[in-house]
This record gives sequence, structure tokens and C-alpha cells, in this order.
Amino acid sequence: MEYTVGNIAPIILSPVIAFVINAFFGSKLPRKGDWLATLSIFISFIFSARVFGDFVFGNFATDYFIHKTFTWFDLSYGANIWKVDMGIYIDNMTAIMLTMVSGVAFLIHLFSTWYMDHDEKHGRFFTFLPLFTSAMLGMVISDNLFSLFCFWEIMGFCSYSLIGIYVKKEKAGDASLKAFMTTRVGDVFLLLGIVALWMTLGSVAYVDIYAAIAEGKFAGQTVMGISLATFTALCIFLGAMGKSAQFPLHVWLPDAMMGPTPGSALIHAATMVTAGVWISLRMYPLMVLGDITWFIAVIGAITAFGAATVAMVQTDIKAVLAYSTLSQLGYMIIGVGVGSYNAAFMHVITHAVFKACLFLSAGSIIHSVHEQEMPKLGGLRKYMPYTHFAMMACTLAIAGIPFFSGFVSKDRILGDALYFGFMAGQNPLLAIVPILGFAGAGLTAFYMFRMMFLTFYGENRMGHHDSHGDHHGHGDHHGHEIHHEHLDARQNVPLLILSVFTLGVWFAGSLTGQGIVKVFGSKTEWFKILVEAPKVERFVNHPRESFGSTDARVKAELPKAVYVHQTGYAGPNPDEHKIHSAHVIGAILSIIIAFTGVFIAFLMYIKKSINPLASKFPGFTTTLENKYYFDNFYIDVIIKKGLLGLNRFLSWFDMGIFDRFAVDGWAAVNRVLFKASKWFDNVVVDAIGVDGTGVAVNLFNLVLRIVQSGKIQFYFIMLIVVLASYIWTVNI
Amino acid sequence: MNGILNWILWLPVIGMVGVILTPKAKEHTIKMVTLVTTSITLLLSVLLYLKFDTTTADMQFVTKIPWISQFHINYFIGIDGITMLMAFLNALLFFICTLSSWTVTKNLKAYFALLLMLQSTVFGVFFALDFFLFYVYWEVMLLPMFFLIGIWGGENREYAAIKFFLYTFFGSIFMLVGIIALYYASGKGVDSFNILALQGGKFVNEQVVIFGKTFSFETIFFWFMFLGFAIKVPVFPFHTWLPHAHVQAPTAVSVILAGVLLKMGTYGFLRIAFPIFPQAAVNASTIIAVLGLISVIYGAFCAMAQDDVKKLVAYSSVSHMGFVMLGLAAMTTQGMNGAVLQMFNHGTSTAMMFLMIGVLYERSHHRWIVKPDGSKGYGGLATKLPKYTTIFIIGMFASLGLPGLSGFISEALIFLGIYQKFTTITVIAVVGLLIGAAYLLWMFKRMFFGEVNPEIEEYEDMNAREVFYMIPLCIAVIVFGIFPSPLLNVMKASVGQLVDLLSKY
Amino acid sequence: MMSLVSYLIISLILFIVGLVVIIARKNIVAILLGIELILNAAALNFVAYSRYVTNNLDGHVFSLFIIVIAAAESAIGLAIVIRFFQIKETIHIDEATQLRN
Amino acid sequence: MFIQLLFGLSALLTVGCAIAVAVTKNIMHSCVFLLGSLLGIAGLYATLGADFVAVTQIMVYVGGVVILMLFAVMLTGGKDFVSRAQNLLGLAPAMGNKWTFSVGLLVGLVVILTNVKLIMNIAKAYPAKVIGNDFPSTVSQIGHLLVKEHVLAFELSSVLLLGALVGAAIIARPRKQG
Repeated sequence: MEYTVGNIAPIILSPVIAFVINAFFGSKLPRKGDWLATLSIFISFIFSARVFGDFVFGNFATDYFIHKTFTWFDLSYGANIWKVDMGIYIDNMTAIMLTMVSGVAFLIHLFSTWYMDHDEKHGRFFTFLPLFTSAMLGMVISDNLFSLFCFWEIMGFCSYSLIGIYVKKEKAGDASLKAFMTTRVGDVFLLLGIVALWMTLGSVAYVDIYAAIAEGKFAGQTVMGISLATFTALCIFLGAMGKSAQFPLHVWLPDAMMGPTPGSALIHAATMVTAGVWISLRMYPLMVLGDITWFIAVIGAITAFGAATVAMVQTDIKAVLAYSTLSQLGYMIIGVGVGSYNAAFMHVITHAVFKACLFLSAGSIIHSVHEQEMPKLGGLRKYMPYTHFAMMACTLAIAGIPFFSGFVSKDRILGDALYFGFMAGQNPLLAIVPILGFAGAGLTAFYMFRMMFLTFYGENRMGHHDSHGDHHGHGDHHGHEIHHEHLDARQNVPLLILSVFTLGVWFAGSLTGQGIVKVFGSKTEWFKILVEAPKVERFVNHPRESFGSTDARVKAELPKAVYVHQTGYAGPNPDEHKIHSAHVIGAILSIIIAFTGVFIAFLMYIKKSINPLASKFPGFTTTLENKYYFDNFYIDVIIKKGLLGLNRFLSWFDMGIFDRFAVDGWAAVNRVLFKASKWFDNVVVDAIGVDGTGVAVNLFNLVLRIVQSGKIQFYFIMLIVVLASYIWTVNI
Repeated sequence: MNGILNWILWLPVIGMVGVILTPKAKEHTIKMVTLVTTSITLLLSVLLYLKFDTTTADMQFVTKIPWISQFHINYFIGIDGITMLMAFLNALLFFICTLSSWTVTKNLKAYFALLLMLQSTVFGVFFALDFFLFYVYWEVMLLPMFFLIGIWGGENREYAAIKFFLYTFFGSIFMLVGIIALYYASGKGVDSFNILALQGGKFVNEQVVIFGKTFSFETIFFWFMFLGFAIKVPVFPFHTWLPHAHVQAPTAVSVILAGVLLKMGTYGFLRIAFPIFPQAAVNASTIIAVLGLISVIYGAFCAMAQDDVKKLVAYSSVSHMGFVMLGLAAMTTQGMNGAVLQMFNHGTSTAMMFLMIGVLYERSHHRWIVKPDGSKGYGGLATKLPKYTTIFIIGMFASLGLPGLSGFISEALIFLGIYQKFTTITVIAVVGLLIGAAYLLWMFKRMFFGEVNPEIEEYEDMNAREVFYMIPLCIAVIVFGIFPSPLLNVMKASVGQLVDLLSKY
Repeated sequence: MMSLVSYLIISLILFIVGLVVIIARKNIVAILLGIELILNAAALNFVAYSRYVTNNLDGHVFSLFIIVIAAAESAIGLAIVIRFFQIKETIHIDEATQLRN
Repeated sequence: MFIQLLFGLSALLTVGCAIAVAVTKNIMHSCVFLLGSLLGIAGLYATLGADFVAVTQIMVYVGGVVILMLFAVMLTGGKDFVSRAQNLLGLAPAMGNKWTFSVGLLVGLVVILTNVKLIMNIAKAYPAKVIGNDFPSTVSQIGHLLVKEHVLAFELSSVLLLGALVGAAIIARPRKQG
């Protein structure tokens, strides 16, 4: 059970080594080092699986954790001691997250060796992807907010580089700049929160924050009038909103699709965007203390519903998936907000799996058909059976169809949201959270199946100018002739593996996920019993172990997770039966809504009995199409007019006025003085010169002209005469 | 081994003499002589670093020789933690600048002679512990800078050179008044010019009468010293000389100007203004913090609106030095250490930015991101110059403050330092950090992304020499970003001592 | 019989003669001769003083230096004269009037 | 007794030759007369007990400088060796035109007046007294003085001489078109 540097470091370091090697010698390696990147991810997957094995199969109690630190640097001198410690903090959540991240990353690496095959940015892509994965793993495993922030920003940098990898495209530049800046807005507030926490509590390690909450150290502290807990919780959540693209800061995610698809699969679907949810989960006790959970829930609800509405009208396959990621993230944030800690985390995992799979299958479509616009696709079912199978599985999962993982996690969130909105005695306005949640679920089902029907079913609109209707294989239409997809190890295998994990049974141990039809018996509700909101009182004065030390206790005596029928609801007052009834109603409602969504999509796109949305309410669809005008509002109004205007004014002020008057002004003053003195000098001197001594001057000139005879001897004489006269006068 | 400081101080002068002696025609030997001198100085400074004992806070490698004995002025030099970093940075930057000015053509001999003279005077300012010696070096340093900008500069270089000279000179006059006042106030005794002896708040309750009104000695002369150093830093109201000087200065000179010369201002605060007038410093800390904050925000906003790359980076230096001032004003362990670390990190990262602009300037001979007539100056550089882009990215993200690179550690420390005392300032300064990222990345986008601009068609990528002199900076930026302890261990003793001194008031 | 004053008189005469030579003679070399005379007059004074007034030998040292300087000066003077002669073909003093007002 | 004789002879020699220098028409003769006058001065030094200085005078001045003068005269052509101009009194034709001689005398008169005034004061301050005729050798003392108190002057004079040497050589070097 000992976790020395030896078996934890490879998880983060092996991808970093791959990054370094690819960065410097990438072009020289065969296939530009993509096998090296995939291998390094596989190594970190192995090690994280080992951790996963220890924790999950040894099913430790939710509050068992391993916390080892080392000193990064210390500034202590004389009396005041001040050190910055770094370390690892592993508990059940970390173990699950590590495995998920490295597993999904490995499959995506495998897929992208196929996808990026003859793309000229192949080398660069395989340099940044491992760096990103190591940053994500580092963030997951780090024990304090400061090192989390460091990895957080490195992830931001990798996403910046991957979005902007096709430097030729101007739009890629805009997209990467927008992505980095919007996330930077969030990160800056996160840093502020970390600084505030650090300087009041003395350390930002999770253990210390939980202990401080338990001991009530936050009581009196205020920051600029706001209570410390609320201030820091809000700052940290702002950071999370930036990174997880929640409502006000969501504009960057859809544009992030400029990057290569597997890149956005890993970063903008599976891992990075969930970092915001991760930090909210870790800091959940602080959020509760600062009582901003209602705010989180509302933001989540708005994002979930808003993104779903926009997704309905998108034509580009990747855009649909981007908006669906936005809305699923909204659901996770709702989960955190309403207090269903366990379901939120489960949704993170399930979403990562099926969204990665969706993106990869979209990638395989785009790569083989070189076309992203859905209206130009269609009827690919015959050509790409494996991709179709994987995509269908994931769509079923995301739409919330029973027996699938999406249903399990989303339904629990919606159930808790229902309880939170109506039964938990919150103020009535918060009821919109479940309403928007359920509405969003319906829309999700609708737009996901719309995408499926448009791409895979109906007639193939590929050779649209193909006059004689039905396509006949490799007809005369030129360009993108579709070849039948054979079972390519690197293209389809990752998809199929991922689609296998979209089944609900993995996570809930019961077919429907509600414990109604138990598959492997009740004890296998493993996910629910392992992951719980951190109980802060356990962390009071918990001794710190340095990296060298090993845990004395034998594996058997470690605190085990005992299966008790918990609701997984960490909300303020868990009255059992109310939650249970909320869950049952929630489950029924979400099933009904999911199927209606699918049915409408079916009618609209297969049967074509209802004509598509655009005709019904055109005004509304156009607003949806340009994303509620958020983008141009941000760009044109805030950035262009506000910021740049202000800057141009300031720089004009700085150079034009301040520099000219305050500084060069002195020079001007001198010039004036100089002129005045010159004028004074000429006037006064000339006046005297002219009237009084005119004649004397002429005489003087005459004498001077003679004296200047040029004869050396004459000068000598003058010298002697002057000397003599001097001696006479001084009378030595 | 005690004489190593003298060697570092006087080796550049020997080099200069060597350069002057080589005939004008043999340009290659001139360059070689300068290169050899600067590389030996670099080796010596590395040796100095290895021999530096990080436990004690007092001066090391001290040399004290009576110079003008009537006034008890002696040639008194020595270093402690803070100066150790600056000495190493100085040696490193000059070594790199010699390599980067390989393509200078206009009367080469004078250029390299002045460069070496500048190096020795900068070493002098950092090592001098005697006020007189400090002031002499402070003034002499202006001379080579004036000529380097005035002769090898850009279009209206005379204006910039004169403005630079007069502005700094104006400040140093006030400093001279301060020095003389201290000389008399300490009773013209043996140690009246020795900076170390004057430290420790000896003049807390002195009074001084000026034009009939009595002032507290410390406050008045703190503000005199403040003015002298603030102009050099540059702090907000006194910063307008920097953009002019940077835009007109040749690449190597503006690297040195940004890399080392700005740090003399803050070094002045750390060595002279704060320890000698601790009471006044503590009283003035709020004002300094506010000024620092304005520099940060103002610098960042102005940088955002610039169309000239060099002016943009110049304003970014104003913003970064504003952070250093904030760190100094905080007077806490984290704040001070952060400030000194930021001095070093800003030195390396801005040097990289200026060198990269220089490399580009050598190819394009103009510095416009967006030309005055609105057309794009550059565009699509990333596709044409891949090596250049990667190094540019490292430099840019270092000065942006991306964790994992050196810029972040110091900025984080400064934020930690100033939080307790100036909470509102921290919140606003965070915006500066944000805008800092904005203008750099926006510039990066406008220059590097998009279709290849026809103008930059025939630029060729960086040659071996240019890559060679960028490597040390890249390594420094990355290595000190991941483990900053080699830098922090050196400075924490002396900074800690200063913080203890200031905490007593 | 030989007192300080007698030496002073001799050096005065020498000085006067040197003076007259410089002023009256038209040949530059003659002027140099005049200068030599004046210098020797001064040197003589020094030695006389060191003999009659101070009893250390500073006067001697100083006169030695006068000799040294005179030698150097005459060398340069003559070089200029030769150069002048090469340019102007004559060494008549009145030719050298470029510095006229 | 021998001292008086030596003093009288050398004084006579010095003054006589000096006047001859001023008066002789031929420049060569004036150089030679200068030689004589310098020899006289060396003798005077001897009477003053300055043996080392006397010897140096002979060696450097007489041997070196005057010969240099002669060379210079020879080098600068011969046509105006002999000055033909007559002066006011027809006394000293070598004096250039008639005006310069009178001006020269006038200036000489002025200088005599001032110096006589000076010498009168000195005469009062230092009455004539016989210093006894012990003439210790001054060489070793001068040597010590040169390298102790006056070392700076000593070093500088060496630099001066070097400078003069090089300067003279360069100035007098015949130019390409010369």
C-alpha cells in the first residue's frame, strides 16, 4: 500500500518525458513520436489503474486518504517560517478520476495516431497532448490549491496551443485567444481566492482547509466587507466557471472546435472542462460554508438549458457536440449546486466516457468523409457500421435512455434537483433549477437524435448533385467517395471500448441504475459508497506524511467503506423518504421526457411529418443560431469599444498629453526662459552698446585690428609690456 | 578568493581597453575580445554564485580600500543575496547582448567599448557599498547609455537619448542632495559615506529646517531618494522616458535597459531608501503601493493600445516593474522575496522578448504590428519561422506569468505578500495580470496567426547563433519556473533581514 | 666681491639681450637663440639663489629641468622651422602671419 | 682669488658673447657666439659651486642644442644668412629694418627699469656676504633629490623628452610632396 515517489511519479512524469522528447526530437522520431506519446499515456494508465485497484477494489471508506508532501521552496529566515509544500492527495475520488482520465486519454491518443496520420501538424499535436494529459493528472492528484492552479494554467496553455495548432487559419488564432482569455478571467479570480485563503489560513492544502472549516477559523474573517468563506468560495467558483465554460464565460468552448477533433475530444469534452467541476467538488465544504450553492445550481441550470436550446439549431456536427458538452457540464454544476455530490462526480465520469466517444466518432466521420456539415451528410449507416454502433450507444447514454450510464448519473442529479427545488424548503424561486434541468434533458434527447438521424439515417446527401437519386456506391460523383469502413484497430477499437463503458451497469450495479433490477447484487453499488462529500471534522490535526514515509497499517485494517443504503445526498437535511420519493418521480419524468425528445426528432427528421424548427419560429431560431448574440456582445461591446477604447484613450493621454506637458513641458519652459534671456541680453546690451559707446567701439575695433598684426614678435612685446605693467602695479 | 568581486568589476574595463587598442579594421577581433571578456565575467559570476554562502545575511566578498581619505570615502564593495542575483543576471545579459549585436555595422569599435564600459558601471552600481562610489557609478552609467542610444538608435534617437539622460540626471540630483545630507547628518565621521553604517534607522528623530520650515529628516530625504529611484524604476508618473528610450535604442541596448537598468531603481530602494529611512518607508508604503498599482494597470492598458511591438513590451516592463514596487511596498517576507525574484524573472523574460523583437527587426527593419496606414505589419509568422515562434512563445508566456515558467512564482509571491496589508489593491492588481495576458496574446495573434503576409515571404528562420544565445534564457526561464529554490535560497537571508528591520517600525 | 646681486645683474643682462634678439632679429633660428638665452638667465638665477639663499640643492635640480625643457623645446622649434622652410622656402619671421586678425 | 678671476672671466665671456649674438649679421656667427655665452654661464655655475649643473650645461647645451641650431641653420638654406638691412643708427645692421631695433631697445629699457626695481629690494634683503669657498660635491645630493622629492618631475621630463623626440621626428619628416 506504500505510495512512494516511485509509483506515483510515473503517472505525471511519463507523459511529461514524452512531451520533452517530442518537443526536441519529435521530427526525428519515426511517425514523429506519436507512438511514444501513446506509450507514455499507457504507462500512466497502468499506474493509475494500480491505484484504482488498491482504492476501489479494496473499497476504502470515503474519508480514507493518503496525503504526502514535500517542500517546493521555503522563504523562512530567522523568526518567521514560511514554506510552500507540494504533494499528493489520493482518495477514492482521485483514484477513479485518475483512471478515467488516463484511460480516456490513452484511447484518444490511439485514435489520433490514425486521425492525425498525414496532417502536417502531426508532430506538434503529439507534443502538446501528453503535456496536457500530465497537467490534468497532476491537477487531479495535487494536494493543494496552489499546485492545482499551476497545473490548471498549464492545461489552459495546452488548450490554447491545441486550438491554435492550425496557425494558417485566422479564426484558429481568434478562437485560441478567446479560449485562453476567457479561462484566464476565471483563473485570475481563482488565484485571488487562493491568495485570500492562503494568507488567512496559512496554507491552501485541502487537509488544512477542511480542518479550518471544521474548527470554524472562517468565522470572523471578512474580505472587503464580504465574509471570507463567501468571497473565496465565489472566487473559486468563478475560476471553475471559466474553465468549465459555465454561463457567462461559456463563449470560448464552441469556438474551441477549431482545433483537431481528437484534441477537442480529450480537452474540450472529457477532461479539462471537468476541471472546474473537480475543484467545486473538492471545495464543496467551502461552498456550503459560503452558502453560494444556490448560485451554483442556478448557473448550472441556465447553462444546461441555454446550451441545449442553441444545440438544437447547429448544423456542424462538432458544434452540436460542443453545445451538448456545455449543457452536460451545466448538469454537473447543477449536481454540485443541489448537493448531489456523488451523482455529480459520477456524471463527470460517465460524461467523459460517452462524450469522448461521441467526439471520436465524429472525428472518424470527418476524417473519412471530410465533411462536417450535417445537411451534407446522411445515410452513413451502411458505410460506417462500427462508428455508427459506437455513436448510437453514446447518443443513447447522453439522451438519458434507461440502462445507460447517462441515465444513471443524470437521473440522480435531476432527482436531487427535484428534491432541492421543491421539497428542501429552499426559496421557491429555486424551483427553476429542476424545471430547466428536465427541459434541458428533453432537448438533449431531441438534438442528439436529430444529429444521429441527419448523419446516419435518411438518404445520403453526400453527392448532392448526384442526379439519379439513389447512390450506387462509387458512382461518378467525384471527390469524397465513401469507402466502406473496415475494422481499423486505431480508428474503431477505441470507439468500441468507450461505447462498452456507456452501459449503466458499470456504475450503478443495477440495470436501471435505480436499484430496481439488481444485476450483481446490492453490494456492487460501489460508486455510491466510495464517493461522498468530504466530512471536514475527520481532517482536524491530521499528521502530514513526507514522501518517504509508508503507511504502517496493513491493508486489511484500513477503514473500509460499509454499504449502507445512502442517498448519496450530502445536502443540508437528508430526510430519507422525501429524497427517495423525489428520485422515483425524477426517474419516471426523465424517462418520459427522453422518449418524447427522441420521438419528436424521429418525426421531424425521418418521417419529416413536422417540418423542421426554422420554419415554425424563424426569429427564435436565428437568435439561437448566433448563440444569443453573446459572442458579438462580448467581443464588440466589452472588448472592442470598452477595453480598447479605454486603452487607446490612456495611451493617447500618456503620450499625447502627459508626456508632452508634464515632461517635455519642462523643456518648453526652458526654451521660453532661454528665449527670454536671449531677448533680454540682446535688447539691454545692444541698447547700451548703440547709443553710449558707439564711437568707443569703433575706436576699439581700430586698435584691435592693428594689434592683430599677426607678427609673433609684436605679440611678444605686448606680453612683456603687460608683464612689466603688472609688476609695477603689484609692486612686489 | 576575496578579490573575485574586483575581478568581475574591472574585467569589463580591461576588455574595453582591449577593444580600444584593437585597430578599427579588425572587426572580428573586436567582437571576439568583447565576447571573451563577457564570457569570462559570466564564468566568474557563476563561480561567485557557487561560492556564495546562503546562510548569513551580511555582506560577502567585501573589499574596502581608502580612496579619498579626507572625506572618509573608500572604495568599498561587497555583495549579499539581492546583489548576487543581479550580478549574475547582468553578466548573463551582457554575454547574450554581445552575441546579439554581432550584426551591428556602424562604428563597431566604439559600440563594443561603450557596451563593456556600461557593463562595468552597472556592476559598480550593484556592488558599491560606499555612497560616493555608488553615486559615481550611478552617473557614469548614464554616459555609455546616452551614446549607445544616441548614435546607434532608431529615427529620432537624439530626442530619446537626451530625454533619458536628463530625466535620470534630474532624479539623481535629488539623490545627491540626500547623500550629502546624510554625510552631514552622520557627523562627517569615519562611516558617513558607508551605506551599511547608515542603515538601521539612525535618523528617525532628526529634524531639518528648510526655508524656515522644520521637517522630519527622514521623511524629506526619503522622498528625495524616492524621486531619484522612482524615475529609474520607472514608477507611474515618471515612466514616459521608457517607451521613447526603448523604441529608439538598438536591440542589445534595450535588452540591457530593460533587463538590468530598471532593476537599479528597485535595488536602490532595497539597499538605500528602505533600510536608511525605515520609519519614512513604512509611512510611505501605502503611497508606494498605490503608485505601483497604477503603474501595473496604466502600463497594461497603454500596452494594449500600442501598434509598435517594442513600445508594447516597454509598457509591459512598466507594468511588471509596478508589480515589483507593489512587492516592495508590502514589506512582508513573501512580498519582498517576490519583488526581488520578479526583478530577476522580469530581467530574463523581457530580455527574451526584446531579443526576439531584435531578431525580427533585423529581418523586417520595422516594428509595426499594424502599420500606421492600417495594413498588417506582420502576419503568418508562425508558418514561416517555426523555430522563432517556439522561442517567442516561451518568452511571451514567461512574461505573461504562466505557472511552470519563472514569471508566475514571483507574481504569486507578490500577491501573497500584498494581500494582508492592501486587500483592495490585490483585487485590482489581479486585473493587471489579466490585461497583461490580453495584450501579449493579442499581439501574438496579430503577428503570428493567419495567412502568410507577402512582406514576410523572404524572412529565413533563426540561424544557429541566434538560437545559441536564446538557449540560456529559455533554460533559465523554465528551470527557475519549476524549482525556484536556487534563486530563493540565495536571497532569503538578506531579504529576511530587511523585513525584520522594517517590521520594527 | 661675488655677491648674489652680481649674479642677478648678469642674468638680467642676459635676459635683456635675449629679449632684444627675439624682438629684433628677423630670422626664426635667431629667435630660438634668444629663447635659449632667456632660459639660461633664469637657470643662472636659480643656481645663484640656491647658493646664496637656500642651502638645499633644489635650485640645481630646477635648473637641470630647465636645461631638459630647453633641449626639448629647441628640438621641436627647429623641426617646425625646417618644416616651415620646406613649405615657405624662407624662414623670415614676417612670412608667418596666417594668424592675422 | 682664483674664484674671483674665474667669475670675472666667465661673466665677461657670457655678456660679451650674448651681445655679439644680438649684433652679428651672419646667423652662423651668432650661433657660435651663443656657444661662447653658454660656456661662460657654465663657468659661472662653477663659481657658484654647482659642479654637476655646469657639466650638464656643457654637455647638453653646448654640445647638443647649439650644434642642433647650426644644423638647422644649414638645413634652412643660405640666402638670408647675412641680413642686409641697415638700422637706425647703422650700428647693428642685423637688426632687420630700422624700426624693430628701436622698438627692441625701448622694450629692453622698460624691462631694465622693472628689474632694477626688483633687484633693489632683493639687494636690501640679502646683503652681500662672502660664503666661504668650500665647494662640496653636489652630485650625490642632486641624485637623491631627483629620485625622492622630484621623482614626478623626473618621470614627466622623461615622457616630455620622448614626446619631443617623436614629435620633432614626425614634424621634420619630409612629406611626400615636400
